[in-house]
Amino acid sequence: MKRFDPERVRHDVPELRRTVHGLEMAYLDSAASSLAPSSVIEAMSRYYERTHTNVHRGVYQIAEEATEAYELARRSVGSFIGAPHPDKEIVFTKNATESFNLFARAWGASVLGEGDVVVLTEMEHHANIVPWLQLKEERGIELRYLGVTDQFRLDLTRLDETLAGASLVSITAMSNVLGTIPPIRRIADAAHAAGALIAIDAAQLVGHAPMDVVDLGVDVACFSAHKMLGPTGIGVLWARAELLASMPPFLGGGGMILDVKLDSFKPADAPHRFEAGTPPIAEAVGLAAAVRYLRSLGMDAVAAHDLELTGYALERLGSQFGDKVRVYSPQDLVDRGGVLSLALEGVHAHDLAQVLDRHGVCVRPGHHCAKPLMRRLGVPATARVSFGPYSVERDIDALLGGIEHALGMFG
Amino acid sequence: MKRFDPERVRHDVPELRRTVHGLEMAYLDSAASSLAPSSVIEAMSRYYERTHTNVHRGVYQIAEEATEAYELARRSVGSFIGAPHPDKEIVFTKNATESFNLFARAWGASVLGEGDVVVLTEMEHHANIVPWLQLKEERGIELRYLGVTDQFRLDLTRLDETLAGASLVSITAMSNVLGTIPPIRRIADAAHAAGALIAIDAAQLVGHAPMDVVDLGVDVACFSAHKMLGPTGIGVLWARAELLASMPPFLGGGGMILDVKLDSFKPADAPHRFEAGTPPIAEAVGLAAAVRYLRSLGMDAVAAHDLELTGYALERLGSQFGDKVRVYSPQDLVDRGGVLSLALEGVHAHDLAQVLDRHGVCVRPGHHCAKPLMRRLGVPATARVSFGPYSVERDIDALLGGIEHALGMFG
Amino acid sequence: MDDLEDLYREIILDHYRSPRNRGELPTPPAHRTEGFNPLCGDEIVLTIVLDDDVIEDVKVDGHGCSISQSSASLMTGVVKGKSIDDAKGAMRSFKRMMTVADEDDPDADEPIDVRKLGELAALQGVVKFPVRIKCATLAWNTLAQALVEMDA
Amino acid sequence: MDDLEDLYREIILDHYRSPRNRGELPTPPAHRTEGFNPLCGDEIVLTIVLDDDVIEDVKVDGHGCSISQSSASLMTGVVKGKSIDDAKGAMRSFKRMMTVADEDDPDADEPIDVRKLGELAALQGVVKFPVRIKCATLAWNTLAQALVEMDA
Ligand SMILES: Cc1ncc(COP(=O)(O)O)c(C=O)c1O
Ligand SMILES: Cc1ncc(COP(=O)(O)O)c(C=O)c1O
Repeated sequence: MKRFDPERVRHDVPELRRTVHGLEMAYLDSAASSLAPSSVIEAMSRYYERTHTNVHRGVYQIAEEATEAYELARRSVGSFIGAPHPDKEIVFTKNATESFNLFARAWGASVLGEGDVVVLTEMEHHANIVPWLQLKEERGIELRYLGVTDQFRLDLTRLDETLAGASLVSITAMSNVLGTIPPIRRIADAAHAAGALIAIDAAQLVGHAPMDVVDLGVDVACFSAHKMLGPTGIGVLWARAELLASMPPFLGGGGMILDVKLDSFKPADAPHRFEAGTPPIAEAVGLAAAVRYLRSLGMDAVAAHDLELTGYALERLGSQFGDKVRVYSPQDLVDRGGVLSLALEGVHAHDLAQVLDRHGVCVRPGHHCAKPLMRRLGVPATARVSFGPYSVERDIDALLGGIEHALGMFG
Repeated sequence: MKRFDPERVRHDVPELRRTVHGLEMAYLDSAASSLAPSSVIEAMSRYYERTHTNVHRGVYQIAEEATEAYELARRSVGSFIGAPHPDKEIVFTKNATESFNLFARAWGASVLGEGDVVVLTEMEHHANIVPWLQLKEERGIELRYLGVTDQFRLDLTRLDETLAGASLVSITAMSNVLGTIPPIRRIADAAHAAGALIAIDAAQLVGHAPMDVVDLGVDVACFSAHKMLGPTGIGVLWARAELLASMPPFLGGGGMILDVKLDSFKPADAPHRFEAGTPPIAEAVGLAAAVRYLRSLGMDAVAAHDLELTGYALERLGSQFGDKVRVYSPQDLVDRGGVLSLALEGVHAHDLAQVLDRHGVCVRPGHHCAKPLMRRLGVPATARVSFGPYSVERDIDALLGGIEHALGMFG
Repeated sequence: MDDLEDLYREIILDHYRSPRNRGELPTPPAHRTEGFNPLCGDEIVLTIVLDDDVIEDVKVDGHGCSISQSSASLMTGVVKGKSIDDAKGAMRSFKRMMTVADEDDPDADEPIDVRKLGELAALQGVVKFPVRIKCATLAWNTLAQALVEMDA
Repeated sequence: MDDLEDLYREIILDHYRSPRNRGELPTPPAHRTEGFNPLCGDEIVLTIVLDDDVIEDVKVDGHGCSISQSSASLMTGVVKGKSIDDAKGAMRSFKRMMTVADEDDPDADEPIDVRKLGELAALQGVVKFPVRIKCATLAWNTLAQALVEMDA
């Protein structure tokens, strides 16, 4: 496996050149949003400086160029995740959350009714819970949850029971709180055996590890560009071509129709059927640049780098603080990514993050949009540490110094 | 009134420095998407280079800065349109189309049922038709349409009759095909007198003329940043504070909740209730920069500039081509903006646009996402010419040369 | 502006000005299929009568640009009176010329012998204008749709 | 890191470690109101008993950061036994100190005499940390909500 030098990545990321409170920034919040390399920022600037106009409806030179850039982004994102038919399967949304809502509304609301079962897990992000709760409210679907073990793994002991009679399993491919990566392929096979579809929340996985939707055996995947070195304002829904083609439209407007009369309309084919209005064009260009950048690092190497840092952090936290720091994450490096959640004895996560800020360390305190998981863990909030390809050991060293300070202050 | 020099604006817009087919670009497609000044492009680059991270959930320095920039954008957009309470009334969406869908779903689907009446016009963009057609399909609401006169104006002769018993009037503030600006204040008063709410499609107006939602007397306004010198990937829904506060959520996910349990959730207050998932942060920063740029030109001056060019175009088209070019637009300069639609004797709009492209002229052929209007006009497609603050008379001269060429070729 | 003249060849302008087989056949016996190009609003109404495996008659109506309308006119000239198999063969060749060959076309990567395309070759210049390819293929896609609907 | 010490003054850490009036009063007679800070997940459960115009008893439970919890503790100390009007006056002063005065506060623009705020003044350092203002005001907003619910 080719490895990359994280210092070179740091050099590519302009934001890491700034200081906070006079210190080098130790950005340990990539799970919230990653920092963009200059190739991504410049791709978008260049788009606005040379090519920008609306897509799909012009015949003039720049309209063709803009359309081509947009559709090329669809293809490059598709090929990045191993989509068999990118042109028919990739829908650009505004974020992973919209992707889930689109899927829940277009597929869910047209197929599911009273008593139909959707299986989630207790480690889901709200983006993969609330849309289903809305369907529960409106259409009476039933939600079942796979639990979380005390080792912060998905509890699969009752998998087949839970799947029995289900229509869909919608499940995170990597927990944004624990870092846990569930065995998607195994769950996908079980889901299909039970006659259910499987959707994955790939928001945390896609920018951090190799991912192939065919190898995973899934039917739907949702993710956001801003967590994979790309821009804000764009997300992706991938769904198998036949599944997507079978789904009725969600948002209505220009670009998603074949015809509109005063009393009726005919929707266009997928994926355009799901892209109402002017799409995030510059953002698609930025996302394509992010994919290019990630490919140049090598996704195996990106995953290995995250794990190396995770191992270092686990080891140092344990040896330096012992029981004073609880780690809500698998303690080994198997089937996990570069995310770990901390809780300090006597120091609320919010206060820890505040003290860390003065050390130049950026970590996120709170429930991380996973309140059901926080209830399961029995902790109101954690301070989450997460890595990107620009993260280095001295970020973790700065974290350790800040924890020391916080413990002293509140102890 | 302060006037600006369009050549200075051209200088500020990098895309106008490029050539097409070796010629200066005559960009006459601002109604599809406007070109961004460098201050907008740079504001976003600077954001990614210095401040980017996720908003609302961090306590560290850059998280505070990003949140502040995002919320500041909300305030600056709000004050630009005269919103009384920007912090409670401005929702950032992905585009004007999502804004209409959000309003139709959150308000419409919760309030309207079988037989309830929504009044549209025959000059609406699909963005303000299809979401209501979807509600018609699903909930049996009734749609009524105000017609279009042969002078390309809204037909208000039966206004009161049409409004009788209606729950909502949703109407364009400026037609993207005709350039017509309907008398919104008058219609708003009539709507309120009839007990109806009024929403406007401000997509074409907001970047081209002074606009004050209180003066207009409207309840809801929808628009997109990319038509007002801003970026793709962001739109705006403005609604009166009490109205917005009364609306149930639309998209579900992180950021729009107070609490989530395994079997239920509590939504947050407006506007956050309507902003599920990571919002278009960089795009909000870009939109704020666009608003700043427009303010520096002065909206009165922007409107006057558009009209001056419109007058020049109408005059030259008439004198040079007579009946060979039909203009689908009001022929005077009263209550209209800088948009006009053309149809040539014997030359399809698509072919005209193709020929114009070789003259460096960018115009959009087609139905402009207004198929009901095209049917009303009895023309399958028009070639639409539209202006921005960077447009100049020589753009129109290039257009005239191209029309001459096309007439010769197909004549 | 050479490639513009390559796009708008005289034969295309001629078919645009004087479309062949224009109008609608009565249904029944004709089968009627509508085709849309959602992006530009072009519409094709194709009416077709089969006699066993032969396309006995076909007409097109609708509106659109010179490329979509002349392509429709040229198409009717090529397929009328031909067997369905021959029509499908012409469709495959045409789509290959337009660089939008179907995935299940076994010869998708073969070089095209434009001489075999006859008058259809007039549309060759379209490939230099990617946006217009949809215009040129609209009639053919509508024909394909009609054949599917008729199980032919 | 001076302003960090300004934020976490000793009195705040003391109220955080040993919160006053902690727990829940039995309902009824107490009225119970929950407050959330949706962004960070802080939760306050406020139980309150009124006797005419006087806050006879008040307790808070819940969880959150040192700022939200110490602010709640400090608040109970200030309002318990006070008249509702006095409690509302303290609330207005506190919110002005936090730079989030209500629109209908007539004195919103008046300078604040911190000496009048007593122990509450310990939270003054929060204003330099805009994100934490929501933590400091959570208990007060929950109290305001409770008073509205009780029509008091
Ligand atoms: C009048 C009008 N309304 C709505 C829209 C939709 O805007 P968007 O495509 O940005 O959603 C447009 C532009 O396409 C428009 O011109
Ligand atoms: C696991 C997971 N799913 C979904 C999301 C939602 O992504 P977004 O906020 O971009 O819609 C996030 C990030 O917040 C996440 O971590």
